[in-house]
Amino acid sequence: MQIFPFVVVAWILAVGLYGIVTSRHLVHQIVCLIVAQSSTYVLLLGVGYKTGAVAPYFFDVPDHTPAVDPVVQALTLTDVVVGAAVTALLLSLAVQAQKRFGTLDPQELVQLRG
Amino acid sequence: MTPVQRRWIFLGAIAALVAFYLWGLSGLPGFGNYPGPYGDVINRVAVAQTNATAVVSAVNFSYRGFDTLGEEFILFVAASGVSVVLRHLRGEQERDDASADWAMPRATDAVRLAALAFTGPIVLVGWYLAAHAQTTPSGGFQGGVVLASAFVLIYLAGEFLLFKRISPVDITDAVEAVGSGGFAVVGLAALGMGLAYLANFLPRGSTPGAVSSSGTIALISFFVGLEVAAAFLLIVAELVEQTLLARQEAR
Amino acid sequence: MASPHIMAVVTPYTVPAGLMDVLQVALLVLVAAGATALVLTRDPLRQVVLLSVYGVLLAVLFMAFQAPDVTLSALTVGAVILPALLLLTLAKVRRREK
Amino acid sequence: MNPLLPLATVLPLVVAALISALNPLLRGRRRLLDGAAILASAAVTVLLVIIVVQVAHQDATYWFAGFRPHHGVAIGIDYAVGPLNAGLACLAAVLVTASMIFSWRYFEQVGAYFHVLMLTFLAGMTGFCLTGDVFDLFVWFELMGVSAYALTAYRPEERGPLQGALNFAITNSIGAYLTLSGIALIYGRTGALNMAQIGAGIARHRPDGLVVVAFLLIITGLLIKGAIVPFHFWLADAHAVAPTPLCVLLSGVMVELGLYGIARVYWSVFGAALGSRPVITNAFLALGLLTAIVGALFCFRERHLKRLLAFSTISHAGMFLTGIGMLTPLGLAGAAVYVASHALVKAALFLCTGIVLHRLGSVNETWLHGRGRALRATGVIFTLAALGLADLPPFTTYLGKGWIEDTGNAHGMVWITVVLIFSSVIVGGAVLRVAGGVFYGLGDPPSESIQMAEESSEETSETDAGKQRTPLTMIVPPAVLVAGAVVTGLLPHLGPVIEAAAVRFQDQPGYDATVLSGTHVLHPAALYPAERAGITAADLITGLASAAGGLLLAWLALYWRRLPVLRRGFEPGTGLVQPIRRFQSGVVNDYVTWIVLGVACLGGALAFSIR
Repeated sequence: MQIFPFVVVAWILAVGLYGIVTSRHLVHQIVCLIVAQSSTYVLLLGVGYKTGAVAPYFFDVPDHTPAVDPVVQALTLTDVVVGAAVTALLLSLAVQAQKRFGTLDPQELVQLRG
Repeated sequence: MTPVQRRWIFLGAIAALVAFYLWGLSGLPGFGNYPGPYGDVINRVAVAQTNATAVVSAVNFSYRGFDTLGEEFILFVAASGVSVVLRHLRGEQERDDASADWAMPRATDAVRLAALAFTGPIVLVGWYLAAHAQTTPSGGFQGGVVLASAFVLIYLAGEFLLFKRISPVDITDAVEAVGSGGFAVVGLAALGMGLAYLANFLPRGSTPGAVSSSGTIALISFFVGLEVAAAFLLIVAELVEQTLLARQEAR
Repeated sequence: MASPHIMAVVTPYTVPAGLMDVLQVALLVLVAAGATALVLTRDPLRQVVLLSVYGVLLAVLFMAFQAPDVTLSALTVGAVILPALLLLTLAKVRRREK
Repeated sequence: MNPLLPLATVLPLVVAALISALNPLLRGRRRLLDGAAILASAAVTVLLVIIVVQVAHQDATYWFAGFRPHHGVAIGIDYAVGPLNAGLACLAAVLVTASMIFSWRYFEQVGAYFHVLMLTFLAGMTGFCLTGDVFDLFVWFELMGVSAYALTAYRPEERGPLQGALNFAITNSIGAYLTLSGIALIYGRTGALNMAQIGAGIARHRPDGLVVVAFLLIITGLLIKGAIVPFHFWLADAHAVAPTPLCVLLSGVMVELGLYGIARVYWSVFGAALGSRPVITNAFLALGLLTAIVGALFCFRERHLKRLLAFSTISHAGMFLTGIGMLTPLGLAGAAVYVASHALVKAALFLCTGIVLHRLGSVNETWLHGRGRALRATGVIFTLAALGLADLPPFTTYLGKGWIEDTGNAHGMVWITVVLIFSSVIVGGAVLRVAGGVFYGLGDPPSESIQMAEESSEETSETDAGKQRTPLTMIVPPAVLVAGAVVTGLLPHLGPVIEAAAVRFQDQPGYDATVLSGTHVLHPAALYPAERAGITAADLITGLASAAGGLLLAWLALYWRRLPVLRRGFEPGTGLVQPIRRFQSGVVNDYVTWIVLGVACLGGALAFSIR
């Protein structure tokens, strides 16, 4: 149990990157990017977890109850928003790409080569 | 590279990368053993310092409020970016497309009724969440997203014209700017009083956990809620825009 | 602030440690499987449905990690907003693909 | 605490929000809109100049919301400002101002989005430069990134910008997530996000796997932003198609900000733990020199002006990384001066290209051959800037490169000088060839190949009206920037001041003391003995040699048809670079593969030597 959550983190990242590299459809590729990013959520919350501790809300528990790390939760919230923002922008680019290129296969979205 | 070459190069590289990553991850103290000190110090002092019982909100809107400011502007920029990218689609004639059948059939009356029936309660929930950042698990961000999804429901219900009337782009734009700009200005107000940027200059109330407690935390949460709801609404509206035009013509 | 000795009587509801472990492991396995399935699904429309499921799985996992705030965000963003945006995109894209 | 520090980031954000909120009222009042945006960026420039002067002798720290650290534990976010990072932020503000003036009434048909995005871009850059917190660094990195993606796709009705923006956004997002993974790792060990506090936390032990992996993951995102081979592919795709004012910022500062991030993360966080091991220097030098050579070769064979300049930026990014990778004060000082002077001349080159595009409607060198004769002033400025790029004294570029070479020579690495001069000659030759061919009609008109003809038809004009003349607002900014590249070299005591700043930047205990306990170290101890930073004969000679080599190469490139011996070597597309050309495939899947491969190789190298 000590390392298992982090193995899952590495797995999610690897799977997401695999999807991006092998993708033949831009929308699929964007979803894979979301997957790769979700590994950071699990990692952040994983490192801040404390066994047996409560959530960091002191509304109905005494003030000094051991609680898990609130900072990583705040960071994850920021991360979620950033991910949603980037995804929205990428999706709008995909809509335009479909219109201008007539395809969403990244291998055919090629305009200029070195 | 051909897809096959790429796949093999990638598989070799990712195996090495995962091994390397795991080497790093194995150096962590182990799941469930967060070592501190950051989170522990915050948990100890946050309630007394801010009168907010939801420590995550205190971190988001006070201790690390500056991060959240950047985050709100990322969302703001993304909404502007979506408008930039999609604006050329607007006005371009797509009459021939309007007749083609595509993946969003007209909703049945039952779906429309259900969706509309849910809209009211969802707006209420969104408002509740945005107003309780400082007490329970909630906050401007979650509330804003829920509010935006209420409008998406209106769209699902097929009430496009209503959707359009509720979210004319100009007004939503302005609301979004007020949300993100308001956040930045709350920080400036502190600066104007000779305090540090984003310092909590409002009275924090006497009871931790009351809706009126925690000073600027609640205020910032409100602005974040505005910004988030408007930004997602704008993004959805930009994506829907064309659909609206197509449907109107079909009627 | 309520005085500590009164508050101490209220014991917060906690899941027994062993059960929590099992729950977390199960959820982690489900999330890993969900991510894999999501990537291996090549049809974007099916992916949207799966993404919604994945969003819910992540949200439940975050619940088990004692992060209710993130749970709410993961639910609203991962299971509602992102799938909605994807659906709208696909609606536009597919229309032209025909 | 100095209230100017947060304003450098917040002011552009507030103005951006204000413009956006008043958008309906501003419609049809372009002058007001342009004026507000220019004023805001100029104000930020002035602000940052004041800050640079204030921190010249003593670093400043700003704690947001007033949460100061207690007993070495930071609970808030800080700005840690010294002369180098404030200077870089100032450079960004200068370039934003110049591009804003250049684009005065530039994009006629659209609303305020351009101004809003430029201002948020500026805010992201200043935040990235000034912050002393690793997660805050990530946030501003992303704000900068998202603004740049959106601006790249500013003309979404064309294919190039879409493809460029997509490749840019996908590769850089992956980089950002890898960086964030590294941040999470190091947080899991130290429970800190403040750079000084993390550094103090990991300095006590030998570096283990976690520290090495976190370091590499964090700098991966920055290497991608910094366009270091093999993470550089996105850059040419994006720069070639972005609107000219944005190209100025992407090439002039954003790439360099990525490299600054590496320097910051190394010296404020990981330096003490990793120590100055040969493997770190070697890895940086290998990446830097490879990038310098690859960028130069690609640059020379390019006929698309913006792509040519983009590849020259890659080559220079490699030279900057070489300077940073030496890990000496003189190397860092050289890189800093080189970055500043390169930014000024590169911005001028891009702006002149923008004028060419505005007047002649093309950026294809073959098509443009001899057609720029009428643009006299533009031609003069372009040529001067090209000479500056070729490191001709008195352009300050020669000083920056000279110092990097000096420190290399002092450590027995003469081959660094050889590689740097080689890259400079090729890049300078390419840009001077353009200057001679386009603006003076020198050389034989090149034959039109089919591919080139296709490319020239792709680029359509960015501007709408008034193509018959060059407005003053377009020609003045590049002229001022080129003059600036000379003037900066004439500043008194430039060498000692910059080197002192570099020593302070590298003094990690001093940085920790300033940030965590608010005490100031007046005489920081240098990691390496300070070398004499000044104008030496060697600097002048290598600078002159590079420029002379560049001129000779340009002459050869223009007149090669008369020299039968050279006929094969210079034909575009058949030269040396043909085999490596297919790496730049334009397919984002490939680019991501190279990123993963690059990280794996670097990781392997670090793992086996630091273990």
